[in-house]
Amino acid sequence: MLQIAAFYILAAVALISAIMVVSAKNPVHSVMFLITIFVTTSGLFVLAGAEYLAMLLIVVYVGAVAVLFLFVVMMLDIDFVELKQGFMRYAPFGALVALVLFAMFVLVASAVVEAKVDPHVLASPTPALDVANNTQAIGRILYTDYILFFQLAGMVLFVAMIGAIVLTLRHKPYVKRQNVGKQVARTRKTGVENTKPKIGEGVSL
Amino acid sequence: MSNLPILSLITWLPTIGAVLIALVAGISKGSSDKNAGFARVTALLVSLVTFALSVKMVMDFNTKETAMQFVENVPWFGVIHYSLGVDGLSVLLVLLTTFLLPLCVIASWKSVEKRVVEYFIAFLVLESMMIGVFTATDLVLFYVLFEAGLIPMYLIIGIWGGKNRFYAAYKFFLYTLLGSLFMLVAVAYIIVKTKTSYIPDLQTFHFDPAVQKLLWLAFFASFAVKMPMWPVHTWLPDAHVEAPTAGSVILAGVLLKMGGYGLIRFSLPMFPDASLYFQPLVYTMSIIAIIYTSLVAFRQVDIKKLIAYSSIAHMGFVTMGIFAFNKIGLQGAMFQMLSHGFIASALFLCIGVIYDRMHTREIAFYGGLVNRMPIYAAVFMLFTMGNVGLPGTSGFIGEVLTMQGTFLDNRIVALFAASGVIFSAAYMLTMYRKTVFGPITNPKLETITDMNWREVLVFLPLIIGTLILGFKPGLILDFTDKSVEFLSTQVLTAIK
Amino acid sequence: MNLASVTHDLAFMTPELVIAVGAMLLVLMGAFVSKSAYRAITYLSVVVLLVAGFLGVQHAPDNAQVLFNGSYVVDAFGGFAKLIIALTAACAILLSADYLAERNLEKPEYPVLALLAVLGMYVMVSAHDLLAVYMGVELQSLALYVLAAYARDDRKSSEAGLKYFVLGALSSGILLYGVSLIYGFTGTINFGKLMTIAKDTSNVGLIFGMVFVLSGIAFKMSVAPFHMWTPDVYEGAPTPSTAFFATAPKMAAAILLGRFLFEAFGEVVSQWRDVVSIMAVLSMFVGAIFALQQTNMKRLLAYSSILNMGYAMVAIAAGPVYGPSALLLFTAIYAITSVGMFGVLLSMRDAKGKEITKISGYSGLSKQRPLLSLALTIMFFSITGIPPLLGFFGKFQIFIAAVDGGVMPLALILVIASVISAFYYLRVLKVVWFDEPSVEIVGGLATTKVTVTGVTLMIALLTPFIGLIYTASMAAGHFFK
Amino acid sequence: MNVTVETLALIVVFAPVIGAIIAGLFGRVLPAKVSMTVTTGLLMVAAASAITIFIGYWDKSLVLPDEPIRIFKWIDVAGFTSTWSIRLDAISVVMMAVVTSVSSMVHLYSWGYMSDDPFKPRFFAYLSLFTFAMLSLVTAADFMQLFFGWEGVGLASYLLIGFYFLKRSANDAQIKAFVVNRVGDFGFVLGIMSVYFVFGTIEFKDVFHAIPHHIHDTMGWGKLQLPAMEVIALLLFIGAMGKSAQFLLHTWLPDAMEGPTPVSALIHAATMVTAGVVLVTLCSPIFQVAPFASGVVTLIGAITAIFAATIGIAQNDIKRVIAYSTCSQLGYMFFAAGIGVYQAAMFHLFTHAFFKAMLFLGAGSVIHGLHHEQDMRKMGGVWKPMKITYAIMLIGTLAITGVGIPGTNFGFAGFFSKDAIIESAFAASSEGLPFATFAFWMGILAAFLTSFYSWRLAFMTFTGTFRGDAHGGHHDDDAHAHAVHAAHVEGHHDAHQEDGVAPAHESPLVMLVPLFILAFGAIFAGFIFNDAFVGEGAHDFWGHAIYVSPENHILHARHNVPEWVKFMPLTVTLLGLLGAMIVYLWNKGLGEKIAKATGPIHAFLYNKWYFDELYDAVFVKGARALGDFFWKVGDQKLIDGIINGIASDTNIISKKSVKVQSGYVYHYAFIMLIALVAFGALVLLKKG
Amino acid sequence: MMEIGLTHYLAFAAALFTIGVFGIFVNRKNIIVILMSVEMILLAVNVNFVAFSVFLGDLVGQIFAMFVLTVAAAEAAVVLAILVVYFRNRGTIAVDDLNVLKG
Repeated sequence: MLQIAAFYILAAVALISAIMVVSAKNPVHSVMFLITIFVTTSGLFVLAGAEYLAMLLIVVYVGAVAVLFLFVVMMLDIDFVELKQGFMRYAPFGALVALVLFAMFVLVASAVVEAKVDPHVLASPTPALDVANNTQAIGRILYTDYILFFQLAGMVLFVAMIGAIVLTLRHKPYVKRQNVGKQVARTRKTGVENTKPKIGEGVSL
Repeated sequence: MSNLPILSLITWLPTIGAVLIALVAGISKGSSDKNAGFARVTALLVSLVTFALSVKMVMDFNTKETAMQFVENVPWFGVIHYSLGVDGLSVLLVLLTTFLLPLCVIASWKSVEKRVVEYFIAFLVLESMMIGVFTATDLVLFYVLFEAGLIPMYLIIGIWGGKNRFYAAYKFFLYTLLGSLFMLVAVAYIIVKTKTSYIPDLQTFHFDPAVQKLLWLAFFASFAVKMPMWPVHTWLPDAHVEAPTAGSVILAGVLLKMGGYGLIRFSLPMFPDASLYFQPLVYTMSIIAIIYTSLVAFRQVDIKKLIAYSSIAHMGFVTMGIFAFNKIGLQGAMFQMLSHGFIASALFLCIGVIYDRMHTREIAFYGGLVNRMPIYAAVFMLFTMGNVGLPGTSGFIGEVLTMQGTFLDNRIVALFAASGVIFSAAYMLTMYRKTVFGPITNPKLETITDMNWREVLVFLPLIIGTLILGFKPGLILDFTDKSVEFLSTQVLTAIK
Repeated sequence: MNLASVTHDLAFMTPELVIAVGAMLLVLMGAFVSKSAYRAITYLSVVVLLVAGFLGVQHAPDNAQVLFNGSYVVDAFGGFAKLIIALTAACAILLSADYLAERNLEKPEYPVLALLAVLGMYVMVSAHDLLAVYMGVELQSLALYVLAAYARDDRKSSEAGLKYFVLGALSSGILLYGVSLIYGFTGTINFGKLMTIAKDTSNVGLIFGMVFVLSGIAFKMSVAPFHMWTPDVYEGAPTPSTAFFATAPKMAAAILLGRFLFEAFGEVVSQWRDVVSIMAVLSMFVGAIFALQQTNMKRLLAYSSILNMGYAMVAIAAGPVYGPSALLLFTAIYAITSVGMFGVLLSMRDAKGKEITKISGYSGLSKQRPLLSLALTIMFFSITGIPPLLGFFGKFQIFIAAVDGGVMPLALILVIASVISAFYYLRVLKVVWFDEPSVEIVGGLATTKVTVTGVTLMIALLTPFIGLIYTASMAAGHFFK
Repeated sequence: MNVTVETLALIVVFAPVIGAIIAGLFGRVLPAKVSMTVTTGLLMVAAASAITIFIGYWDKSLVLPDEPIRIFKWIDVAGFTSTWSIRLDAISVVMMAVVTSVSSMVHLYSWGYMSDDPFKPRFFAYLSLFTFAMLSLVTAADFMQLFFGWEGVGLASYLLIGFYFLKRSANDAQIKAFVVNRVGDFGFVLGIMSVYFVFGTIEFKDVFHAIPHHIHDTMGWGKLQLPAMEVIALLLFIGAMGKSAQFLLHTWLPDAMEGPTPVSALIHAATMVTAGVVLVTLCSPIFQVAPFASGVVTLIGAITAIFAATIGIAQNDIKRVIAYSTCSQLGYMFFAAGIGVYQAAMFHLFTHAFFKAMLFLGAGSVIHGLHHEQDMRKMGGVWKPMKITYAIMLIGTLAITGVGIPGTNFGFAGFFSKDAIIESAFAASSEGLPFATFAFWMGILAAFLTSFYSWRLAFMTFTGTFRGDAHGGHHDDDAHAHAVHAAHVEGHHDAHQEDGVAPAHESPLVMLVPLFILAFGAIFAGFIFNDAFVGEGAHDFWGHAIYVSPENHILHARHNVPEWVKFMPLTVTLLGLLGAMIVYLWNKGLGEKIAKATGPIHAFLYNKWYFDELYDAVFVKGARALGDFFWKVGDQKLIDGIINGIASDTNIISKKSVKVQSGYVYHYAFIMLIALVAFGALVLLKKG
Repeated sequence: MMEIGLTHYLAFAAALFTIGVFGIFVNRKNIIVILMSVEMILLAVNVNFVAFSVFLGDLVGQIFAMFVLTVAAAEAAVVLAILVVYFRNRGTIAVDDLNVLKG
């Protein structure tokens, strides 16, 4: 019973927050509501018994992604724009399409009851709780059966890293940076130069 | 010598010549005049050698044989082979092509001034494609070359054409492309069904009659556009008007023949039932072509357009003869194609002669040319009469045989077609009168000069050809005889 | 799964390893060697790709090898695609060198990102379960997003990147949703298992999920109606990036879609043929019709891309028996031609070195740069499908497949689309050959010349030897009986 | 003599063409005299050979070979075979003699007539070419070769009518001649095809032999089946109508007078226009089994005879009068053929060739003498300076009007042949042949009119006082000679200017000699050959060449017609003479008065029954309008309109639909989503 | 049915997904909200995966979800970098201004 109540409360909060994300005027608020969704969904995961993912959700999404969003929102210093006319014009039709989509999803989801899955098909059946808990079970297969994807995930992050750097890193020409090598390599010869400028000519630096 | 792949040689020699010109012109950054001279001479030599080779091939050709001769066969990809061969239906069309090309080169000697190198490259490449169409004995190879000719022709019309050349080039290209693509679908179907693309094998394959109809239509779409038949003919006048003289010669002399050749080579033997089924359609279109375009030709103010429309009418006789399904009709169609290759080419060259001098093709501009150009007037008269179908010229034999062939099959159609003899006389002679006879009224014509030796040289073989074929049609008919007989019996047995 | 089997499996993945390791080494090289190393890195990445492409073919076993618990498959089908992907990607990278250098964008990250994208594509073409599909697609896409926005001081470039991302992420979401449904309704994400399940049970969730996945991949392939990003991104992205987008990723996505539909749902063709056919028709329509209005060469080529992917969809609609080889042959030829066309595009520079993207800027090209215009002409005729150029054979094979696979109506629509598209290709050629020059065109740089020449010669001269490619594609396309 | 008839025949046929080739190809480089000598000489040789054959055949000293002389194979496709041959039979022998002798005379005459022309070699080449074509026509052994000659003479006629190429009217006339002839050819070609269709061959001999097997054949299309023989005969007759300028297809002949006068004499009087008669005669085996078609021939022939004669009386152009006369005489020949007396038709053809050629050449002499004046209203009193010509013309007039004494063998050539026809017509009408009675009465009426207009011509031209102006006489009608002539005229002729006497001069000897020779023919041809052609010797003479069905005895029956019938032609001829004398000799100006009094009728006749106007309105304008319609509406509006319309519609669709690509991310996303929903719905619905 | 079943989770995910999608195409304010919508979509997918995984008794779903999570994080990094670049160029991140490229 508690389970049921928890589910409905969490789900409701998550969905309301979702709507708020979309409709909030202030993007900062949107981010906050987004965090709410993550947290509540995390709760739902726990409810379902996927505690490792629940944890991961908090860590990755709330800890990294949402903060990143917040950071960018703050950095870009965006005006809070009002909802434009267009919204109201397209919203009804958009809502209709969304509703149809939702209805189809639900229709399909309801068919899941009839779907019978042959247990032999399963690639990585969940081990019994006494053998390994959720985290352990995932750990066992993640680095063995799914090693390829683990590596690929690394490559994805690698791309993200390079991408983010290449897009945002700027070598500003006027900023003086310390160049250790250059400093160490400096000798007397290169350090001092004697010139004898004639009158009125000056020295070029 | 018998191992010499003579057909490949004839087919690809022009391309090799084109590559040679391209390389030399590309390497030498020298004066463009020098390159132009080199291009002209090379093009002439190459086309002459090709002609000589094809003459040799024709000499060696065995007219008693129905099978393909000089066969070459190399696997290409999948079931498709690079296979060449000629029989009575194609051997003379090859000769016609190689015969016309040197004339085109000479005719373009001075009249093409810009981008000379490219011009001759385009022409030689085009020659290869055209010869290839007639020598290919593989359906896909045929298609490839059939359509490949579009590229050089598009450029020839587009670059060296007249004022409205873009429209004409587009129209030419898109019309023909649409037609050919339908054919390509059919080709694909045939290959899928038969697992072969060797034409002689395909001709013995029997398709389901219902399927035949669709395939026939697809092939017909392509050939009808190429012929061109009414109502898909409107690209031709535009293309002719805009094309340079030699382009028109090739267009009328060879390219149009591809359609007729295709009908004879593919539509009839491969889809005999459908051919029979669609016979009324073809008849109708042919008759409309003959009468309608003749009447339209009657009203033209541009000489080239007039001749272009007249070409359509003459091709109407070809289609009609082909679909008479008897030997006389088919022989007539073959003859008409070759004869039209001579006469129409010559007429376009005639127009080229005065166009080079005056740069206009308005009939109204001219008048009284005979006063200044008696030789020209005589030559022009000969081909005018050839086009009218006067006995003694080759034009007559084709017309009368196609009509006779049709008459045996269908009296009414022949009746309508025969009216074409009246119309063609009316519009050709009126045009001739307006341009050649009468006093010179346009002061610009006062100083026009008669044909020079180079131009006479171009016409001489055409004159001889037209007359000799008019008196000895057997020269052609003997070549086509066996193949046509084979074809007509094959078709007739298939229908029955 | 033990270490031994991992080693065994990895042996088949040499090409992927070469790329991954190569990319990482080149990043290091870029970080520690001076800026002048950019060119060296570019050329090295080309070498890496060529090696990977060669190995991709070399290591393609006669019988398909399924690796990593069925997640990954190495076979001739993929091997063929990998070769073409590597080749065209190498060309695209080569094309970028001078262009980026001229605009002060010569950072070693560019070739590295391209390499990583190619790695993603390799995963895509070899994917044998949906997780591999997702990871491959994401690896590729992420790199491409960055490449689109690569000219970071260019407003259009960043807009392109952003648009590409937003829509790409949406499509990823769609794809993922589909994957989750498939997974939930069958309990597996493996293609092999899916095939047996799909054959036996016809499950709403499964088919629904399949359509979602199909739509997600269609987006990557820029098939209508999921094509909307294509013209905008093509136009906005730096031209070398566009060249890259238009070639290898298209091939990879097409092959992926083919594999997904043929291998996982090959037994239930009727379930997806309608959708694929509609997509094909829409793509052909959009590619042919929308392109008529374009004045920008890059946008034109974008629509051309959509059109050609529509043709590829016809090959897919032909079904698993007849489609694969046609798909391979067609997309391969398309990719090669496409990279050549972009080579020409990158050669179009005015006296100040500014690139010319307007079609009107091409006027009189033939007078100024006859060879370049000849190359462009050959490529355009090839992509129109005019024999004897290479493009014809791809199209011809699609016709064959369409007839064999019983989707004749699509072939007829293809005919009409071809004619309409011929119109706009000819329009460009008209400008090139028939118009008078308006601006001085100085032509290309060394790397573009190499690429353009190579591709042109290939298109023009490969015809007598088409049998080689044809046989290869036929052999590679026979992975499914 | 060792020379065989074959050799002679070869000489006859090919001598002219050699001349034509030499003069045609080298005329520009050789001196004009060389071309003229060569062509004329060769024709003389041909004429001599032809006459040798003719005389030999006539006096039976020479046997004609049964088989045609085969020269080379022309067309040979599946039994559609035509071999170039020289067929030797009565018809061809007669025709060869007529053609070569008239032609050689005309060649000779042209030395004088064309002396001022700068293009003499061309003229002679054309003449010889024509002769060759005509000979190949009359000696053809099959329909195709016949058609070759048929078209060949058409070509030569075309070239010669337009010989004065600077003259617009000549150019129009040549086209008219060719095109109208083509209308006839349209029928002829179809006729040949029908022959092949029915008989499977186009060789005369084989066809005629096979006729008994095919009498009841039918041909046609679908349900519409007609008797084959009738169809063939009618179609061939259409061809004959065109060439022989019969009613409905006659309009070209008067216009053809634009050509130089020798041409009119040769082509448009003596030879080419008779080709139709030759054709019908040659095909007598077919016509004899095609009664309906023969009836049509009779009808058309009779109508032509009277129709052309009525027009003839109202014309003022001297050549046109003779042209209509020709037309009318051809009508006689046709109705003779129609009622089955082919012999009489051929006879009239034969005699007509002489006197009509002579009339034309005489008229040419007058025209030449008057510096190319052709309007009779501007002539008069020409007899004084041109006495020889006057005499010749009188002989011609007597010959054409058929003066002779019935019941005896005295008369001019026309007397024998024309009376034979008219009597046959009467005999045929009593046999009940269709239209024979009509033909008879029309023949009588036409004879009256012939006499009237012939004498009118003679009186208007030669008697009275000169009505033309001294200098204005020569006019632009001879365009070549125009410039050349100017000096000529000024230099020579002002001298003999007298009041009321034409400023003319007698023609040179080279023009008169042919006239004498022809006059001889005009006087004696009928007398000499009457027996052989239509008399008791006819059967032997014609042999197999003319087939007459066993029931047909008209040729004999004509001897038994009532006396009044025999005298009728002479009577009306004399009446005509009387009428002409009243109007043109004794009452000067009566002609104009009558013309005024009968206003509309005269206008109707003068304007040739308005046929030109009618044809122009219907066919020429019709073709133009139709051509314009097809071109501007069919091609440009409809076909190109549809195509350009598709192109522009595509463009419009493109313009509209490209707006979808709005650049807004949310639009793109939305479209993706709609597509997704649609695809989802599709599969869901399919699942049910 | 008082038990919380698979369908509940699926319905929740579907709703979340729909809202995310709705957020993308009705949003006219700024691009960041669109990006957040994308994150919501991915979260919805993850809910699906986890739910299926748990109810099937199969770990693949959770593994998948984990990778989705990882990729989502990487994507976020990249896209925010692009967004920053874009903002530097344009000075705005309004969705309506993102339409220089069109046609």
